[in-house]
Amino acid sequence: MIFEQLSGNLLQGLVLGSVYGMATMGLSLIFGVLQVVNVGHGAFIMVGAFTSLMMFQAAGVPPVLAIPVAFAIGMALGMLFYFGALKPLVSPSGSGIKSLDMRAVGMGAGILVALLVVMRFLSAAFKLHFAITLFVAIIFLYGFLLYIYGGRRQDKAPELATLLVTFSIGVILEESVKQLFTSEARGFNWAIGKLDLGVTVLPYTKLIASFGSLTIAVLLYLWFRKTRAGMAMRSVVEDDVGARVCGVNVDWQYALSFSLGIGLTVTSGVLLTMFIPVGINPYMGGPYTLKSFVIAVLGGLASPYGAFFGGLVFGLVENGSYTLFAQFQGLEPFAMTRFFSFVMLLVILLLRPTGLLKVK
Amino acid sequence: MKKRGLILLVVPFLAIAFFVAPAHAVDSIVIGHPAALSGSYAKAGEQAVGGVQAAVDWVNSVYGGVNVGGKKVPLVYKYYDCESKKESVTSLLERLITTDKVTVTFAPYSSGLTLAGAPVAEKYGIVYMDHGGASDKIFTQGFEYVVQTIGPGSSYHVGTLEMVKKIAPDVKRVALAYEDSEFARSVMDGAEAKARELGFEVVFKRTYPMKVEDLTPLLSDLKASDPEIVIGGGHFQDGQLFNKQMADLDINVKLLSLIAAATLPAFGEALGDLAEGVMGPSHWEYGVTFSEEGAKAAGMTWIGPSQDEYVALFKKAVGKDMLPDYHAAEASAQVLALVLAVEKSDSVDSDVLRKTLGDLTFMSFYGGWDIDDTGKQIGHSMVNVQWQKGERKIIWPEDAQTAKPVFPKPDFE
Amino acid sequence: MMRPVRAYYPILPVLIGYGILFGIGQMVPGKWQLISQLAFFCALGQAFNLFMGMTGYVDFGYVAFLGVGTYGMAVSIYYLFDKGLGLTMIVIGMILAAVFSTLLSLAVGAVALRLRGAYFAIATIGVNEGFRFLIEGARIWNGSDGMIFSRHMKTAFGRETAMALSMKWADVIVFGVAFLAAVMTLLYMRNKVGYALTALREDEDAAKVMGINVTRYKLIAFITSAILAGLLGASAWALKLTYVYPTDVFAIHYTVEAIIIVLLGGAGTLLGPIVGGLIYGVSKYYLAIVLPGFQLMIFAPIIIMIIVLFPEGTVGILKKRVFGTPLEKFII
Amino acid sequence: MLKVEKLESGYGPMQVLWGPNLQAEAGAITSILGPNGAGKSTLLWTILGGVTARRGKVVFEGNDVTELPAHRKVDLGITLVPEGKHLFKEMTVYENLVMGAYRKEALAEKEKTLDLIYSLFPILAERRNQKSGTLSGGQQQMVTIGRSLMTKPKLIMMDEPSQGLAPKLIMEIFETVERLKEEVGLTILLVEQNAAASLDAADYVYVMHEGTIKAEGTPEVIKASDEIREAYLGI
Amino acid sequence: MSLLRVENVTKRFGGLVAVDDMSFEIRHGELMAIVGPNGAGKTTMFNLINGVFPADEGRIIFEDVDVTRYPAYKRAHLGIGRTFQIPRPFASATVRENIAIGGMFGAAGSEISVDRAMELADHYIDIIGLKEHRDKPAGGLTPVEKKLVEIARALAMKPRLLLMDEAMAGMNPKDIDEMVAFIREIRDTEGIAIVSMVEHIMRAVAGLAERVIVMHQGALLVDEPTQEALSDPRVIEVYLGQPPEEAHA
Repeated sequence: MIFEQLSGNLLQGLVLGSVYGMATMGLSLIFGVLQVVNVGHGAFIMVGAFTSLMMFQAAGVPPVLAIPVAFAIGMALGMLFYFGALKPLVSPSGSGIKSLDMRAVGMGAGILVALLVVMRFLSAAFKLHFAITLFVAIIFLYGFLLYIYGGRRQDKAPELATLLVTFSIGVILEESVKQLFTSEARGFNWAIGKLDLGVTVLPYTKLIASFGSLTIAVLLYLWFRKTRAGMAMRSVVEDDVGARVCGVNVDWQYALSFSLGIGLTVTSGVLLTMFIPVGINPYMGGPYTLKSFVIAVLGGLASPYGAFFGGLVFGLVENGSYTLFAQFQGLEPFAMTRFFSFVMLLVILLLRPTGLLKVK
Repeated sequence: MKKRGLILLVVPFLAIAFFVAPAHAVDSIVIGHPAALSGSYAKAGEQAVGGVQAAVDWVNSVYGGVNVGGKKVPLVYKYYDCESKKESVTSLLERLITTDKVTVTFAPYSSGLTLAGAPVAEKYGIVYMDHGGASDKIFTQGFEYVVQTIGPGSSYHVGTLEMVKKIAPDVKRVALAYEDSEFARSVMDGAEAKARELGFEVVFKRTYPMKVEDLTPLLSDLKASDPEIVIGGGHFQDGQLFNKQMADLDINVKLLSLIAAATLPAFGEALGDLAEGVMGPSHWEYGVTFSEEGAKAAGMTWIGPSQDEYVALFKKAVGKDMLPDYHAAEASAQVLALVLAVEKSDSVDSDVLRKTLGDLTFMSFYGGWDIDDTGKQIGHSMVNVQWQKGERKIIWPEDAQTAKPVFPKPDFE
Repeated sequence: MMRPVRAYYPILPVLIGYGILFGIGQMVPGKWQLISQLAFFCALGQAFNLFMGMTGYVDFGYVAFLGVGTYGMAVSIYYLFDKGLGLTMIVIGMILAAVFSTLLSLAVGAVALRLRGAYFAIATIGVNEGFRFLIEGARIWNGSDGMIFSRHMKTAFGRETAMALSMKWADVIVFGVAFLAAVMTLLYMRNKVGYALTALREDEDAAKVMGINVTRYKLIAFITSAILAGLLGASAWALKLTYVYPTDVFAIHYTVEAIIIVLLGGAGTLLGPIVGGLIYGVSKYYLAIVLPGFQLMIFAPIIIMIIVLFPEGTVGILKKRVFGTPLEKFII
Repeated sequence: MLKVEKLESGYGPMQVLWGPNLQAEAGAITSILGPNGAGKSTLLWTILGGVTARRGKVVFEGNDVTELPAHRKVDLGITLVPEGKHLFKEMTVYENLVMGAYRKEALAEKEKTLDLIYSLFPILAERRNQKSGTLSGGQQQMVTIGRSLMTKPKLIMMDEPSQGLAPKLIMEIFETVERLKEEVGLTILLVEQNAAASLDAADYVYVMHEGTIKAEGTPEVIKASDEIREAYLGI
Repeated sequence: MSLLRVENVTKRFGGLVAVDDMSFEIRHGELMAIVGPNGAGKTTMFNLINGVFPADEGRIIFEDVDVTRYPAYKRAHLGIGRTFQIPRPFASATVRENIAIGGMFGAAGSEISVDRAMELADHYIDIIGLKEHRDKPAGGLTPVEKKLVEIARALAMKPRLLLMDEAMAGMNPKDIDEMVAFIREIRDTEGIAIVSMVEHIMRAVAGLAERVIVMHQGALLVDEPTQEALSDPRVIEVYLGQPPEEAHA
């Protein structure tokens, strides 16, 4: 009985784990190349889920076909945020940024205060438009300042800054999607049958999601191993000085790997909707961010394939440990599986910070 | 140097000018609301703000204002966004009370945020109306100004179990699977007590964490316990997940009832056929047949728009094609309660208002409204809705029925 | 050990800053809650800065210390309210908060302080989330049901006192914690601890070779910072709001707020968290009022702008400006 | 072939190069000598474009290429054998070499260049499928040189190729450098601290110190000048 | 009695033997050089002596205390000081603070107050002649100035043994001569043993050291007084990078 449940859970865990693994590959790729932990990771998954949802609802496009669209959206978002926010912090080349003088600071602060004072007396109806205008104005102001001051700093990317910038990017995405689609939890129903295995039941959509994840992981692996572009990115990860003398445009590789990472993450959002096509809302990403951190560490923070493997392990452990904890009275097994996975994270960070795969 | 000195002089003045806001007109009744428009409770917060606005519009344009002190004064609605954060609730609430001089305050969504604001309201002795904090414990804390419109959590699944008892007395095996949150837990405790009282056998009782992404392990466990009816849920997102994954795992039961999620329009939209036969307890539902005639027959005061008028008002208020759900209806009913209380007592004094609210009973499109001594809502009964052919039908209580319950629910195909 | 008084001049602007804040809160009617919220942000920044700013380690799970501190006070009131202890209970609560946060920081320190950079940040997130799920999963202290103890406080102290405790004295304690945090920061800066932390922030290996027991000094800063956070949780959250839910107190966005505050003001400076806390608190408050529902959308790009264009923070820039002027010795 | 005019550059607030002038003639070995910290590596990186020039000019084959980024310089046929190897340690020897042929023109001649490299360093052919991180120091240096050759450069700059190698290997490296000049016809700009060996191999020598050129001349001239040897070379 | 005794110390990194069964002694107040080509294991040997990482095998005894398992900071308290090849001052701290940190936490650290350490720092700033840079952040100094700050910082620790990692690298011969004189002076005034590590600069070794240890591929090749060591054919082979027959010729 317990054995049956355990094997059913493990099987489900394996299938889910492959999707989790895929969802973490982008995070690992970005960390591997830029040494940036993308705290806004979950928001990009959310964007993917919305892409899938919108395409299904608007045109009845099955999620499988939404994958290339999501990937393209992800790449575009990646480029946008890389050049808009991250490049000044992580770009390996160039000399220092001029620091802004106090007049500019004063002027900026003055404009903002003036805007706030004006807005205080605005009626509610204008607030939406005003907020959007203000948002756009800030973006433009920012772009303008970035253009003037060239934005490159001397010190190496401080974690603090990159953590906060990626977090803010996540917030921008969440809030924009909220304004566009409200915070309603949505979903769609794409049913194409199920596979009954006795110990558990697996809908074909889940199997496709899992298979899709595996395919993308394999494709990424091949891309890294066999193509010129993939080799270039690997070379940057391994040694950017070496890559530079080979004629690789390292700056561009940074941009490319960030947007590829985001592309993969957004794509994984589509795969997740194949697995779970419901509960899609602007704030759905948070838990995935945390999970992805654990998974990425399991696989070695900087390794995309490690991440895939980590996803499988995570799926197995999380689902498997449920059955274990369910044997104890007075515990809430589900919460305990979460506790357990974070304990696992700490243990791995302590004993094997390079991940489970890598042999010392 | 001189210029800098000047700035140093001017800045504090500006700051003070900014802090001390202009006084507001006294001849209106102002509702202050630190709403949760972003953050974790943004969805419910958006509904609530729309609901209050809709009711305020109705009062001002249809009802003609609030009759107090011999003249009709308009209702004014002031809301800020607390971002679902507790510190913001206190500071914004105080601002509403002191700077904006509101007549009455509304609590933000969720029991936690409601609790966060309660001490401030108590300190200023202003009525604090709770439309989104369902915890029974709020009303055991000795707050004097907190008044609840939403029904207490422990009553959510009571009607569901009573229904099963009545229409299928031989069904015994109940599984409880709720979200691990304070609200869902109070529902679960109430349901468990009621189930035991009615002689059900509780074969499964588990919770799952908030913001869960995958319920498979729990549901496999649930499946193994072979229940006949499953009740549970917690929020909007996990409810959809619950239903979807039950279908994925082919867990077919005679009844599935989910709190919060199943009663919302988005539930059916998201799940399509899979929602067929799924039930949920609700405070209010589009389709509930509360009417002015019914109220008169029951000998109760009636106020407010009819249901259809209300839906139109709501859509106008939010400016989107969005249907109101019970979060909105609760907030609206609260406005109506306020209007009646002000008119009845002919006063805007907080203590008088609070006392009048305590004595008030009325009916609106939302249903009955009555509170006990502690401020807890006791006059409102839940309805049970069921998804039937893509529509939400009210199936229980019998006198509110818009359709007969489908029992047992059809299997997932 | 003590240095000449002149070395402690920078506490004056801090004192003045908090004094003005406190004064406005007392004098302008109806602003006390805002002021106490600002004080909370300043204190949060000060406490966070004490570790992060001085060592360069980013503790992303910092909010866990506020969380256990909140539980410290909550446990004291919830379980002791009928023992007739009176206000001693608050003292016990504060002590429990300090003890809980010390214990947690020792545990985290033992595990995570060996890690650096992103690994440290992720490990601390893990501690925060893990702790929350442990409380929920093992049903510790009522699990997810949380503890609501407004009634307990009224029973123990009487209605008036209970009210004054949560609506006034809790905030006064927050001010106290904020000031204490500033004093600790300056004390550390002016004594060996500060030099050791500077050294290890700049180059941990070189610091070891200089004879600095880096683990010890990291732990000192970490524990101090954690205790301050615990006290802050006990006062600003438990005593003031009279309830605690695990999801509420282990919410990671408070860590993000702390980071924003410190960065706005300038990491590693004494005055920075106050300036950052004020800027953050005031702009957040007014954005919530003028643009309810949109403030995060407006705020997020501003944050990015500030981080990219002003990495040193307000006080960092100010420090450069006053270098060589008489103001120099007041501002660090 | 390469002309550097009054080049200035540095890192952040620190200026390292203070306007050195130098020339590298086609098909010759030009050697830059000088103590550690003289700015030799910075000079090479500024020529390649990895460090931005602040003032001055880099002229390659008659074109001003000062502003071009590193990857564009590699396209033009300038490459660098960096100090400290900077191999892709997790990749095999073969993959490392192929990485060198990253630019399209180089890729077309991949096989030919590989043959050349394997004939220069037969051991690399044997170890082609071994991860480069597991090679010995000397073999790693061979891979580094090979990798740079794979870019099909016209000008190859070598930063301390003999650093940390056993004497026998140092000799081998210098032999290879001379073969590259004679058999492949490459222009070589060599930075070395091993003054003796470097003087033997070079056609023309610059002595660099504190970011400027202090002396120049044929190896014979430099060797003959006790003053230069005493003051800058320590031999 | 010797100040420091290294007994059969071995250190491996993965498969690579970085230091292979080294044994030698350092006497009180002597000037010694460890010489060898890059990769010979000199830096590893330094790291083993001052405890950046522990030895795999063997013992290290400092003034009769077995410090083999001591962490770096404890060895510093006992009196082992150290400078790095590429200077590593604490960039954001001022020159004065940098040097004071050495005093505060070094051998006499427990008895020295912050103010005393500052005075000590002023003393050493005078010695290295960087008075005009006293209150500047050390990150903005030139490499040579950084090196001096680092030496002063190490001296402020009041060590009995000072390990100098390539103190003369990157200097021109004139500077080298000055540095050599400076080091000798320090030895005399402070009465400490100084071990310097040298890779290339022959004149420095000849002028500075009284005794030379030559390392080759992790192992001890020669341990002799300077003049003998410099004319030893084995040394000429590995160190001068020339085969013995040419050197003899």
